[in-house]
Amino acid sequence: MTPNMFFLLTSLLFSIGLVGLVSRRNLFVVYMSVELMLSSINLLLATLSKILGDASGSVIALLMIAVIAAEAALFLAMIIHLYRAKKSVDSDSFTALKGVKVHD
Amino acid sequence: MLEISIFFILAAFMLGGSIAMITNKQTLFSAFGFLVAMIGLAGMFALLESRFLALAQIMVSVGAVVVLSMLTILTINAKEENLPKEPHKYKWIFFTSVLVLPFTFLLYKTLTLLPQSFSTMETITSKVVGKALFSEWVLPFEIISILLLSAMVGAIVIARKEIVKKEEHS
Amino acid sequence: MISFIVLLPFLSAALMSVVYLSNTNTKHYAFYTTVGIGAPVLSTLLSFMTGYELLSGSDTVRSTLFEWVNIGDFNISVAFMADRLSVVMLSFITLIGTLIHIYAAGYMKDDPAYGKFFSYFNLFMGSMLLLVLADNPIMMFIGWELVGLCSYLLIGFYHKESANISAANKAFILNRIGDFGFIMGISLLFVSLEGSGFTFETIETNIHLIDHDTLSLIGLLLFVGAMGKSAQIPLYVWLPDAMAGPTPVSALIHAATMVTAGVYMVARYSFLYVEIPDIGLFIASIGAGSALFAAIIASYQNDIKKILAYSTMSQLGYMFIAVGLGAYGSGIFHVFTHAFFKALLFMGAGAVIIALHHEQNIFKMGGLKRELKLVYITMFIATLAISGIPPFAGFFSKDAILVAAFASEHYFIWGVGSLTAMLTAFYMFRLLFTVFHAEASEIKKLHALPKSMTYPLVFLAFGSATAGFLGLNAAYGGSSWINNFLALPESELHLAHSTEYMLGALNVLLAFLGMGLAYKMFAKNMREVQADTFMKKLVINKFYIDEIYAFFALKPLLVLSRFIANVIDPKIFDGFINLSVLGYTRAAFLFAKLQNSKVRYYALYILAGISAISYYMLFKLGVLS
Amino acid sequence: MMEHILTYIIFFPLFMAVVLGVFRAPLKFLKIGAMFSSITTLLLVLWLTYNFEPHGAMQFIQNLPWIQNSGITYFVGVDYLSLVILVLISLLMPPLYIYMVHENRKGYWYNMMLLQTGVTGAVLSLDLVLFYLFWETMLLPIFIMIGKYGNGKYQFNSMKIVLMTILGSMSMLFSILYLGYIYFETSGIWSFALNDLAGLALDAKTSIWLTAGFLLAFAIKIPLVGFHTWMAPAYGSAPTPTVVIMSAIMAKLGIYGVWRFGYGLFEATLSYYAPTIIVLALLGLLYYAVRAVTEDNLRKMFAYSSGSHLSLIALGVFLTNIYAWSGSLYFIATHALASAGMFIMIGLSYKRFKTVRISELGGIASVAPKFAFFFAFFALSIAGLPGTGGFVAELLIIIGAFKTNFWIGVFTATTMLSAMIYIFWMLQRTLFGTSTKLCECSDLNAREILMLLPLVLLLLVTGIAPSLFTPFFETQLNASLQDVLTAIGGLQ
Amino acid sequence: MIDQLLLAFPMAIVVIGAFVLMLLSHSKKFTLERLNLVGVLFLTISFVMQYQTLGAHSKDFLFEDVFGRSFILDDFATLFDLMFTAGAILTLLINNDYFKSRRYFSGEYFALLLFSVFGMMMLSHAHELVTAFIALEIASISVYALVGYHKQNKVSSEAMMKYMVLGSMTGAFFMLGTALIYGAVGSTSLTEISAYVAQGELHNMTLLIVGATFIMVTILFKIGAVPFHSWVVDVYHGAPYPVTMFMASTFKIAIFAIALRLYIVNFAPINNFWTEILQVITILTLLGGSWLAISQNIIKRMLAGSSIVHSGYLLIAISSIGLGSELAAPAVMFYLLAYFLSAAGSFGILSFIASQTKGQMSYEDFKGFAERRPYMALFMSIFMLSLAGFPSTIGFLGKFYIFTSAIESGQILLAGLGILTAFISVYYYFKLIAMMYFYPSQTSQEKFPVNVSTLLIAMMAMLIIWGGIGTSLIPFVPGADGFIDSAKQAISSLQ
Repeated sequence: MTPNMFFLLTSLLFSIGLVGLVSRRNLFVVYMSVELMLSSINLLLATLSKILGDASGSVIALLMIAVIAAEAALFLAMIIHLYRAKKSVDSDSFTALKGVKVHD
Repeated sequence: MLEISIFFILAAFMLGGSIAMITNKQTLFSAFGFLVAMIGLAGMFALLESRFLALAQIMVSVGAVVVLSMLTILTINAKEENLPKEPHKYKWIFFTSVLVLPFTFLLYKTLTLLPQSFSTMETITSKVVGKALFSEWVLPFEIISILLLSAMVGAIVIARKEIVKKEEHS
Repeated sequence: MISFIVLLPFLSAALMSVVYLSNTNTKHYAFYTTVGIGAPVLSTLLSFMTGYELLSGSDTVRSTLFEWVNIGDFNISVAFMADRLSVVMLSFITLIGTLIHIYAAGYMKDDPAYGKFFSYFNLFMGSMLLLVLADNPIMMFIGWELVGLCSYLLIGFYHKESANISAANKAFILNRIGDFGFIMGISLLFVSLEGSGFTFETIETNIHLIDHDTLSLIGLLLFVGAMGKSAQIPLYVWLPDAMAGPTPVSALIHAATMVTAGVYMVARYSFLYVEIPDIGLFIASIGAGSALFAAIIASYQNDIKKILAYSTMSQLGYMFIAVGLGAYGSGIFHVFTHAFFKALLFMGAGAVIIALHHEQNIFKMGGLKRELKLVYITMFIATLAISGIPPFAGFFSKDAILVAAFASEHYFIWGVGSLTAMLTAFYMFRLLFTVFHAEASEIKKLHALPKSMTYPLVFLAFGSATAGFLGLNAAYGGSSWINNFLALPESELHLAHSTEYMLGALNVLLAFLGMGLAYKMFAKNMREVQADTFMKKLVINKFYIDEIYAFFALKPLLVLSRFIANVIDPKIFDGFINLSVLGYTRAAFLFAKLQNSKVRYYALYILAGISAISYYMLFKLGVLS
Repeated sequence: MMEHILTYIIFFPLFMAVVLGVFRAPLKFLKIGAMFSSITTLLLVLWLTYNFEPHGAMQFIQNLPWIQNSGITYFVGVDYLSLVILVLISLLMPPLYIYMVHENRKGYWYNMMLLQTGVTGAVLSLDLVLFYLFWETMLLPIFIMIGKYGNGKYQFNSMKIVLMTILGSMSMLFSILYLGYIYFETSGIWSFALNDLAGLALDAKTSIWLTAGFLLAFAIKIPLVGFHTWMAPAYGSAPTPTVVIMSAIMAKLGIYGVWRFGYGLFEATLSYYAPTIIVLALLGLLYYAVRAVTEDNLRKMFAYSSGSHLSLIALGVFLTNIYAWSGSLYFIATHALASAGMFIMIGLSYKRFKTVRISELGGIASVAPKFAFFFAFFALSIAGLPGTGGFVAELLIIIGAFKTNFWIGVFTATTMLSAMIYIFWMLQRTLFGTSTKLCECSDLNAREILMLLPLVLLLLVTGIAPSLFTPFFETQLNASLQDVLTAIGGLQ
Repeated sequence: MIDQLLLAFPMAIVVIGAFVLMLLSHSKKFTLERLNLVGVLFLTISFVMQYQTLGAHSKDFLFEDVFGRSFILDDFATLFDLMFTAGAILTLLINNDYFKSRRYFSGEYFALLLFSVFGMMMLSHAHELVTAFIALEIASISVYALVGYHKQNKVSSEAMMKYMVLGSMTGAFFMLGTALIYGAVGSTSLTEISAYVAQGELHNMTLLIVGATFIMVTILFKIGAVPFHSWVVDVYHGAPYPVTMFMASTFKIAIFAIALRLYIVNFAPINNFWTEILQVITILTLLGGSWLAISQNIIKRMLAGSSIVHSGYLLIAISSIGLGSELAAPAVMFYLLAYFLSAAGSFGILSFIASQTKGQMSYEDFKGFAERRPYMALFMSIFMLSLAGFPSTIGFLGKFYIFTSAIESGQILLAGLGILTAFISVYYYFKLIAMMYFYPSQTSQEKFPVNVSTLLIAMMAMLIIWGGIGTSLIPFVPGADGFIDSAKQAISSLQ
């Protein structure tokens, strides 16, 4: 068990989160992708904490969990609100903001 | 050796869960994937001997956040036809995966520059964490509360139903 | 004193124009007549006084008014100089000018814009006097230009007819083409002589400083100016059209002023032209060509004033033959005599026109011998003078020119000159016979002529008859007084008296030949020329020169102008700007199209950015290696 | 008084405008106030001219720190060059206000006052940033005047003139900043004062680029051929008072800029561009003239005419000899007077006949002789008739051109011809002949003659006795010419 | 202790204000107007107290014994705090009419706004990356909620969604960067990082550099640099006017607080590493911003597009800092101030107009505005001129400093491009002026309403002029020089 394995995992998880966020239209998946990205940073922080033998990393990760929770709250509230308004969780269905007339 | 096998199992679960999360059409299945990944993460924390963190992960992330998400999903109970039809989903996933590669590679390569051994320090216990939290991390800890508060206010404002129902332009 | 010769007409012009503009509706006939004629009369008196001063010995009379401009070596003063040449010019300009003024007072009596006319007239006189009396080329040029302007104003005097204005424009623009050459000549002269003063006197002193080639160029360019002003080929086309103005204007332009300015200018620069005989020859050839060409056209014209116009051009050709061959005295002499009879001819023609209620076609006149006796007699004298019948003025001056041509061994030019002399007699008598002798097709009631129109005729008839004696040369028992008085740098000509007599006789013979021809053809019955053959058609239509000019000069200009307006400006210059603007807005449009309102695309752009940055970092940090 | 006089001259109109605007003056007071400001300024300028030392360099200097951190100063002064334009501006304003007397739109008056301040400031400022400020500021009233009170496609044209001009001034701004920075680098302090920056030693390449920055601004303002497409539309659309200022003053500021800043800062480098500009100017001389021939809109025709003559002036500036220079300087003044008069006449003709199209006019001379006289007088002075100032100027430039090069001389001399053709043809079609449309109209009244008379008289005086004016600039002009020649000589 | 508390008080009062507003928001007695006044009251107290301490501090660590070195108090932060509080006060006061005209506003709005201000202030004071991140999150999350505040309007919700998705996405990079830096340095305190950077060499700082680059991604996103710009136009458009105004004028500045601190102080020895990236992004930002701005028809969107261009100008100066320009850092500060005034003013007018009328405001809606409301049109013109960088406005001086700093650092082409885009910006700003002045009005002139909003707008217009031409000749009113001095002082307090 070497740190590199953790690092690889972190990198992959973060990237998967990124991929999910960009490529999916379902807002729930987008939300979970964000959470996954943030969580993968937690993994990194914990690994670093372990490598450096310093508690700070863990503390930061702890704080991050709170941040994740805060974001989650707002995100979920938003999804509920959006679904209520439009009966859809498809991000592509929210395209009212158009300035120029783009010929489709 | 045991640690390594545990790691691989956990990693497999996490990766599988997260891939399932981003590929599944059904939201609930995605959420299950996410749940698996989160639990895996808690396991990883434990593996890294961050017990407090593992516990917090289980309690907050899994117990609160993920469950809350699933509850929301169930509450909304988006029907099949309300879910987005994503005809080019895999194309998109493939394309973005290619696009994300330099980043992944950079991140990984950079991280490998770190020391390749774990310190021999004792387990990061809640005591250590608590000490650190209330010594040098007291300011972030304090303002986290404000963050949570503002997020709460925001969430309430956004999610509550309005009494006034009148379409207005901004 | 001599400044007042110039200033008086200018001042009276200014005074009259202010009065005219402030009361356009009322007609102060007496005021305009007094002021308008008073100023030239005073000028005349002053110029005769100046002439007297010169006769009594002094070389030049000078007067400097004020410094005009002084920049670097360009020190020009508003200064006047009367030397012998200018005094000769002055004498007949003022005298004949005054007579024309008096004539005009009768001729223009009923015109509502009487004041305006006199204002222009005085301005014209003043400008011409400025031209003649200028002591430096710049002042001369100013006079030169103002003369052109006045001719414009006067030719276009009846401005309700658009054709008249076209004629005026044509006159002015062709003059301006000449001026274009003239100013180049002056500038080049100045630049070549920079630093050594710029009056005629200093130029004469320093002329040797300029190398021959430059001098030739200067001479040529100056002559381009003369071509325009004196209506020589190829810039003559304005002259016939200039007849659109009132007849006194034609008289003034053609007899005493304006057109002679070119000859005067060449004579003024005689010190320059004697250095460049090849340019002189060119001038003479142009003169000869113009003389013949105009005579041919004149023979086929119907309009009384146009015939006279072409005759002017023809006579000017003679003058240029003279000055071109270096016989400056003879040239100026012909200018002098020509002024009398040409003024007389025009004023007579004007009288006829007025009498016939503005009829100008000679073939619609006829039989006026009895009704307009005075006019007939005076015009007859003038015709004899212009045809070169001795002892009238034209004979001596024309003879002197032809003798000079013969003596300088340019026989071809001489031959052309002689031929033209015959043609001159022919077309002039054609006019005379048709107007006065031939049977009128219908009897008209004539308009009465005021006295102010007839008395000047008498005076001029006297001048036409006798002015030639001033320049009687040795062969005819005189002493070429005018040549000696002028004392211009003549080229030396030696010709035996017998040869001169032979030449003179030949001229007279040719003149009588032309006269006889005219008598035979036109004295009894009037036959308007029919354009039946190609050659006749060509001549009657003045060789289509106007049309050729229009096609090769005017048309391309308009086409080019429209081309710029419709193609170059909007398509190329604006086109370039519009294209860049279009390119930018197109880019903007495409970029804004990326903004398709879908959040995952936005995320994709961010991801692409991150990806690019990562890629860059990988290389930059050498992590890959 | 003495040391602040330039400040008063610059800011008095603006001050009046602000005072009138703040108190929301009624129209009558607004008119009186504007007139008062213009006359006061004129008196101040006359007093200044009276006290002006003809042989001295920069005078009435006022140099105050403004934005000290960047060394931007309020630095104004007047010398022969600025005096010419200063006098012109202050001279033109009262006639313009007389012209506008029945104008009831308040914006007109405010904008004209602002315009006067902008133009005056640009002429008098000796600090580059200050100059830039005024250079841009004078654009605003033009923008509003064309866009609000213009005619034709005025909104578009107004935008076009502003954008094209600002493109130029932006490039100039870049050069200004760069120069300022170089000064900072060499001396350690910031300064944008002209006399500080003039002494900078620049390497050739930098200097060439910086000069290009300035020249672009001036070329657009003049405008030289290729930079001119804003000109005719803007002139065509602008209301008369604006177009007078544009043609009489603003276009000249391009020339002024070349002189003051071009020769002031890059005397040697300018010779690098001289051949190009001379070719452009000669081209412009003919190009605009030919273009004007078939133009039907009088305003546009005289816009092109203006372009043609400004090309000539620009040509004179780039021919470094005293004749061409004096000619150009003289032409600045006389062309300003003539074109101001001409555009006022066009405005008056619009007021009377409701058209500026040549094809719709005709026979004015028969119905309104006074009008015709003034109209023809100004047209002929534009054409450079002897007796008017334009002739003197053209003559000097032609001589200067011949001094430089025979062929340049030949092309320059075509100005004798080019203007004639369109002007005389135009006169033929407007003043003369008969027109069925103009049955009756009033001739010029006393007020209108009063506003035109000063211009006429000045044109005559400048034409008849130029020696009254030449002493004001000859010495200094010669001195700066020598500087330039030395600098060019040093380059070779 | 007491004095330290006193120094922390300006920040505390803001968060206290937020609590109070939150509590009061459900009381029937408190109408929106009163809540607004309460918010302004708290902010004003904070503003006044900070103004007094301006110029007195450089590198003081507040409660060093408790907080460690994670809370810094220097003039730099104080100046930013002043701008935040001023921005918030202006937002609240100018939009007073707007709040009254829209019924969806409630007490929480003010609480969230104050939370957000608190987050920004924290951000400018943060001397530790995790604190900074959390502060950023506080500000962001409050603003997310504010953007979506008009819930009946689908564009508002949509804007919130976009902002939140993209904001969270890039926010993660901040934390990722922090983690990397933590891995390299072993601490997230800026003091430690500075020490690490100072003694290390470039080649063994890969981790730190990559981490800092990730942090930069977040910063670039928040300021709307291309290609992280795509949210700007939509979110500015979708958000209610007061929020747009707040974001454009205040939130954007807050990002520069942390960016400048990191860039000028902590990464100073290595900050030329990013020069090339920044230059490319600057070019893209300038061009892309102007492309976006010229293709818009709705004023709000145009201003959003142009705000991207303004970020581009700021980026020019930032990369100049990396190339060792002395002038660049004050230039950024000054430009921020200039932009703050101009943007707040223009959005203020928009919201003022919106409070009177309904509907989107496009260029066409401004036809005849000058006749209808001459004063408002005048002020709007001043704001537009300032944004366009017309001389005699503060915007000109801002550009002046930016471009000189670019020239100083040898980025001639970038300066040239900046000037070119400034030229293009003239088009879309002048187009608005043209619309206002060139067309006749359909309705008659309206009376100039004298109230807090309009007076403040007038004051800002005058401030812009005064900042552009004001001289130091008149005592007490320092004009342009005073602003620059403050900017320089703030920057010097960093070192």
